[in-house]
Amino acid sequence: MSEFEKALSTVFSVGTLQQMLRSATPVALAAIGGSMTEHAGIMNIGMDGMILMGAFFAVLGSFLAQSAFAGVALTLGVGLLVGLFFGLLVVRYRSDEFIIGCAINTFAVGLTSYLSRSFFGTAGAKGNPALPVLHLAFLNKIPILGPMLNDQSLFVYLTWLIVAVAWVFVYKTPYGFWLRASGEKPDTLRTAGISPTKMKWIASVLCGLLCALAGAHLSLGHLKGTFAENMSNSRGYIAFACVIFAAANPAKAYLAALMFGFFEAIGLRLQGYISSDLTQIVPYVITIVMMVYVVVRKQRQRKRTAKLEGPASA
Amino acid sequence: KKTDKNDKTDASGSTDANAAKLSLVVAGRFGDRSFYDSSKEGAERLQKEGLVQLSTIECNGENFSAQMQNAADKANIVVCVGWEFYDVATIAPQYPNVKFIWIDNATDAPVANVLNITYAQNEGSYLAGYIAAAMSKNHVVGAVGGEDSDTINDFIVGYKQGAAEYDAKNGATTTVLVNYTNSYDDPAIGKECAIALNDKGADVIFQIASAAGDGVFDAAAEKGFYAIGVDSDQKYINPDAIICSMKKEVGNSIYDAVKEFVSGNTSKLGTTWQTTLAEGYVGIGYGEDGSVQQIPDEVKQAVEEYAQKIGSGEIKVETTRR
Amino acid sequence: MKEPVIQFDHISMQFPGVLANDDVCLEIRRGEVFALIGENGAGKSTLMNILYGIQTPTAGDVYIRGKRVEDFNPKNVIAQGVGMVHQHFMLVPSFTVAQNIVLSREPRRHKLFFDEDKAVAETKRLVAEYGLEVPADAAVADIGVGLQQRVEILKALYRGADILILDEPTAVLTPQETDELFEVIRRIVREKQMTVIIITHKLDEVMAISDRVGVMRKGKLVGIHRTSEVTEEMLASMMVGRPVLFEDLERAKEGGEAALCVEDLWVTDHRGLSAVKGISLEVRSGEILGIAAIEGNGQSELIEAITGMTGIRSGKVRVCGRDVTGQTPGEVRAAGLAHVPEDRLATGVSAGATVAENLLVGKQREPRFNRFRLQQNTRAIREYAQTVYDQYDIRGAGVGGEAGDMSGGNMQKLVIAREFSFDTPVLVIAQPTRGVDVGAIESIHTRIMQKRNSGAAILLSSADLDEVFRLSDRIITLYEGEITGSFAVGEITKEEIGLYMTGSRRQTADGANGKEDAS
Amino acid sequence: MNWKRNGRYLLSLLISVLLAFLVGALILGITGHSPLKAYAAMIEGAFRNARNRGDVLEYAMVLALCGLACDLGSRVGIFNVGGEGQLLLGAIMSCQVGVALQGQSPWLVYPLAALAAILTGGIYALIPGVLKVKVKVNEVITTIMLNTIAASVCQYLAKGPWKNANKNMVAATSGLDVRHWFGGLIPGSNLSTAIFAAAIIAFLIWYVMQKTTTGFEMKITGQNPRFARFSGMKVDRKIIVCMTISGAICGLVGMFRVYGAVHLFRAGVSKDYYFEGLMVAMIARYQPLATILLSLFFAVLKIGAQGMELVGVPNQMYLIIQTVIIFFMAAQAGFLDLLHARLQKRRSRSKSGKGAASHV
Ligand SMILES: Nc1ncnc2c1ncn2[C@@H]1O[C@H](COP(=O)(O)OP(=O)(O)OP(=O)(O)O)[C@@H](O)[C@H]1O
Ligand SMILES: Nc1ncnc2c1ncn2[C@@H]1O[C@H](COP(=O)(O)OP(=O)(O)OP(=O)(O)O)[C@@H](O)[C@H]1O
Ligand SMILES: [Mg+2]
Ligand SMILES: [Mg+2]
Repeated sequence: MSEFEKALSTVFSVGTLQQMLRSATPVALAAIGGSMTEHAGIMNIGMDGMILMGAFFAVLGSFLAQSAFAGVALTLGVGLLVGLFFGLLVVRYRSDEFIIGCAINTFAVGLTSYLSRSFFGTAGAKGNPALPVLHLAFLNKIPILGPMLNDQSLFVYLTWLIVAVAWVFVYKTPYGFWLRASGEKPDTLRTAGISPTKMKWIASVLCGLLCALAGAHLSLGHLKGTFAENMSNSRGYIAFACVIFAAANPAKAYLAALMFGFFEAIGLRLQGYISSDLTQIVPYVITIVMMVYVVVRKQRQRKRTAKLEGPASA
Repeated sequence: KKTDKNDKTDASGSTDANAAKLSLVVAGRFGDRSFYDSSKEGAERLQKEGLVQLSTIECNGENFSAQMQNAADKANIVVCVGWEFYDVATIAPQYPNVKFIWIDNATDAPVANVLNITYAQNEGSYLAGYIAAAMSKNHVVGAVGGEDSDTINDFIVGYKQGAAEYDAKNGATTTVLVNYTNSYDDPAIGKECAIALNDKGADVIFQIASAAGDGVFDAAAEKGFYAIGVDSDQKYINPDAIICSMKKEVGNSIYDAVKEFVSGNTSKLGTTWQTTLAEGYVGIGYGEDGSVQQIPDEVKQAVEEYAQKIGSGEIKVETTRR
Repeated sequence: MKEPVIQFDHISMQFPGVLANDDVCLEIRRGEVFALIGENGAGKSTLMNILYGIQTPTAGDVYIRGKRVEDFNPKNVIAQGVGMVHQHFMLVPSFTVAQNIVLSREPRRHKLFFDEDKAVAETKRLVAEYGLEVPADAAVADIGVGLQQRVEILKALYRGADILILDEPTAVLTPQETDELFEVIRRIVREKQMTVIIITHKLDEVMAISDRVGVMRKGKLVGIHRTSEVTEEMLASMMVGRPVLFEDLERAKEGGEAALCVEDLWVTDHRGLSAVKGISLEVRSGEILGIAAIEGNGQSELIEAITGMTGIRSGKVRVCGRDVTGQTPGEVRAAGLAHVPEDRLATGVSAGATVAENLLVGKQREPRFNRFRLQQNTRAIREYAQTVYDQYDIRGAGVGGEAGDMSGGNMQKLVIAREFSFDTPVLVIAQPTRGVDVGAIESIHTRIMQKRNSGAAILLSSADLDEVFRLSDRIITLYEGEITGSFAVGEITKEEIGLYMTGSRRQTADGANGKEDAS
Repeated sequence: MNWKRNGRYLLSLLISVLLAFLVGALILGITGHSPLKAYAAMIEGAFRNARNRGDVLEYAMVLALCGLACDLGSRVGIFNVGGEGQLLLGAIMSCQVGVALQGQSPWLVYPLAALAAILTGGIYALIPGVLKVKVKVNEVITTIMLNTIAASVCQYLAKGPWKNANKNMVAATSGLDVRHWFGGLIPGSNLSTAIFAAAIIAFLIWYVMQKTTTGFEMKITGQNPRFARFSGMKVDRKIIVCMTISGAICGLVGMFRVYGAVHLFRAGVSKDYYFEGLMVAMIARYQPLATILLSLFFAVLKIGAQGMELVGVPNQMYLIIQTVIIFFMAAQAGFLDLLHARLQKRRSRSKSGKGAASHV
């Protein structure tokens, strides 16, 4: 095997795909939450902070009650509060959502480090009860796909469910119609007797909950009850990019998250060949390139339509 | 306490044991369960024994000089932990009554009231590399570094050399793989790095990535490979997966150095104290007594021998530093 | 006399600083068509919004079929059979027609899921029942305003309304469409015993459709009359509080040479479809060329392309002999063109800036408003703004107030004041009096005519056919981006021109009139 | 009218600050610190000696310039979230110029270094600017991504090709010639003569934004770009130019940090300082003067927080207090409006309610 082939085979392996799934999960969960707020007409830049808080309170709950599910319950409770808080400021008091988002990000860093010192004595925690990993023996019989899907944390599978539910919710239930209407044309909803504000509140809360889940996945699902300061590591921003990229479609947002996970995995595996500082930027560069591509493609389509029915053919 | 003030202004600089104020300034923040936490542990031991009054400052990656000076304004002994405190060379002379200890690095020229303490992490990592190679069934071992920098690579060159030594002695060929997390905060990415190495066959992985390294242990437990801890003896975190730790006894060295100061012996000031394997500030830790041991005794014995050879200068371990 | 279905009992509505409804008492009877008229801001929409539960009155009560409305909330009111078609359509553009119609009362499958098929079926049933043809599957964004209005009406009917409020429904319709709408209204009143309240600014429509008419002025209901007992003139003076005389505008000399030329212009809309298909026209100085077209037939794109606001696919635009094809609005303006845009809030003003700043824009680089060609001369600016403000009789919080706080009519005056103050040889004016009351219309019309008489070439587009007829020297009709007819005023009647606007008739290339379109 | 609005703004700012400190005290109390002692330490930490005061000024300078750079963008309607990356790149490039010109006259080095900082910062801002204007890609996302990219590239350079030859410097570039350091104004503090340059820049920005015709056009552009284009302004160009200048200023901040305080490039040259400046700008509602004044306030908080550390309060307290102030500030406008509307409604209802009742 030549050096190049070797590189190729390590870069594109089942492990790459597995990591893609794992890394995509927290991003995807947050991105689905972000899709909700996006549909409700709220630009939510504060997901990173929400994830961080989610990760912290999950570990705290797990630590205090010595049960991972208690951790998830606590973090969902806090996620609810964070969502309500976000809603209070953005929906009720009509504050600039960008300011609030930025402030939530900073606030989360401050709060989680401060509290973790108070509760754990130091800035982190680890080895608390974590969520189980699912092993399904029969899956491994399927080549590539089997091992890729097997042995993942519970949340990886839960995310599929959430993606499906979110997609159905947004596009196939009346509530999804109301949600989208509340962002696109709130007055329409109001005159139909449904409060768009309420839909925005719901979106905020859903986003809070899903970001909390994303955090819980990081700390209790992916890791074994570990919290470290700043551990969200900009995943919220990536999630935000996924939302925009996917035009807030939960299914597409999941695909975008998968793409991010894929490039992160590739970056890691390329480290032997390229400086790690440079491989690290791969997902970010790709995100920009893809966003430009999406817009340019739309414009090109437009031009093509125009050409089709140009002066000559008219 | 009035006496404090008097003592501080006392030009003779004689230190009243009860009044010595120690300020520990770290470049990052506590909670890494290795480097910084180890330093804190040493300082706290001093406080517990009544030798000093301790205050701590976390710089969180910024304002190193200012924080160093803030500490020096109020303390008699300032311990700076991290390479970022290179300004100690210019700041220390402005505080002639304060004793500085710079951990993990050394000023280019001696400064009268600065004690530099450096650690032969490459030597300890050599032993870790030997153990890793010995314990690997696949003959592939890995290291997960926090970033691609001199400090981290100093561990890695030693680690590689140790593995090579095992090969030479036992006629094996061990591959050493390295991944960098590029974040000391993100255990999730640490875990991914370890899994990526494990996918390539590495079944013993050395973590050198602070809090991000926690993820390596998680991966080891989950995927069933061995991990080697760093800085402090980390075995307690997961005795089944962590077979040993490359100890860098920052805490102990701080404890010993300050204790000397407090007892009036300031002879080390103005020098660089290169702690070595021989002195025991660097070495391999196998966990507390009675914890599960995976490493066979003959390997441990070989490690002991290599430690002596390194100590005696018979084996020279490569370094990326000085 | 039939029993009242709706009673307003001493309704007052206080907005911050505005008393929008002032002690209004009114009864609407079952099966009647009631017209509500009044100047802009008289409080008509507010009164209807209260009835519809969008706003809670600060005083007074509303009774629907004798039952007092306890909680002002559209949901309650809808449940009692009230439907409303709003002045600004309440449709979600990205949803389909069917989805819009069933919004808030979606047919469901398994109680949880939206039943698309049933929504379409329901739509088709309504279409069949009321004869209001709409494409159930089309996205609302892709259909014209006329259709959108039908969707609005169907939406109200779907919710089971038998009291229908129509807020200025005809503002965007052609005469033919208006007739069709009125036909539908008459039929539902006759056959379904429905009650209709219609708000309009067009007095001839009041006469045509209503049984009774109420006139509002400054929040007060100043009169209720049987339509058969009043005339248009009486209503107009009741509305304004003084007699309104639309005198014939004075028209000076004939037009001069062509100042604005458009040759074979093609323009693409945001979806990539052709909105303007090979239009050529000429406007001579001292002449007003009116565009008569139903909204969405390319007149907006035509004007935007001429003024540089959107790109041009092919063709040529010349202003005062200078080729400005594809140039920026700034360059087009420099060639000698000023532009009153159709959407004043989106394009015509900066709502956050002061009135003075809004009046200044476009002249800010003139030496008289700058010190050392750098710093703004605030005093000169204020003095200038005050002069224009007074000259155009703009009313509001003064030149220091924010433009966004102004009333619609005054905002329009501000835009006109600024654009007219450039004294350019070419003027492009779109919707000069949309949402402006009778008094202000008069003064705006006079100013436009003055411009014409002083030699400006004016291209005028308006949804209000009366306005086009009143001001223009020549009229062209647009249908689906093409010119279907070109007439001198007086050559054609309003009724006839509707046929050209709907494409059912078009002129042949050489300008011969009246041929039925064969294709 | 302006006075009334400013007065209301100041009042609400004051209330927000007080409430935030109250919340901070609450958290401190709950976690077992004495709030009084902590706040006293904060004040002391900011003002104890000349060095602390100097650091306050230096940090205020950084915040103010970053905030003003943000103001500049938002004035024309583009939101520069990428200042951090522009700052880092400006810092490393200007540093590298200094390193390359070791031994040369400062009068050669300063202009060239400034040029390098301005160019890199500017060009790095130009990318999202052009993408926004020409391709219509949301600048918030691109700039956030570009921040991460810049930080990684700088790390790569500082550890790799441009690494300091001194082994003690793990992730830092070579240091500047001492002759090229900006003159320190207070021994031991970060304050340097850069503050004079910063003052001039700040004045210029304020002057251009508030007083000139260009500033007026910027304002109109930001408020309603369609209207600005409609009335003949070159909107796209203005947005790109302002974004580029905004980036150039961030680049200069990087240079000031390197030449004034750190004297080489390493990650600590900035630690999300731009984001703090951005938040200051937001609280100041993008008004230049308010941005400058608030920068001073937040600098006091931040440097003071270092003092709190000395009495055992983790300096994360600073982040908490800072963001709580922001929450209160952002919410108060909506809160007061809501309150106002409710009060007015109640008043007029009770007033006219009697009339209606008597009728029935
Ligand atoms: N939500 C609101 N807040 C404050 N003032 C309002 C509000 N809605 C309406 N107004 C004011 O109340 C008055 C009545 O407005 P309304 O919309 O009822 O007028 P209208 O008769 O429907 O006018 P038009 O013919 O322009 O539709 C106006 O002065 C308007 O500015
Ligand atoms: N949403 C609002 N909030 C507060 N005040 C408003 C609001 N809308 C309108 N106003 C105020 O109400 C007054 C009347 O507004 P409106 O647009 O209804 O005027 P109008 O009577 O229609 O005038 P015109 O005939 O000139 O269009 C204006 O002075 C405006 O400042
Ligand atoms: Mg009006
Ligand atoms: Mg109205």
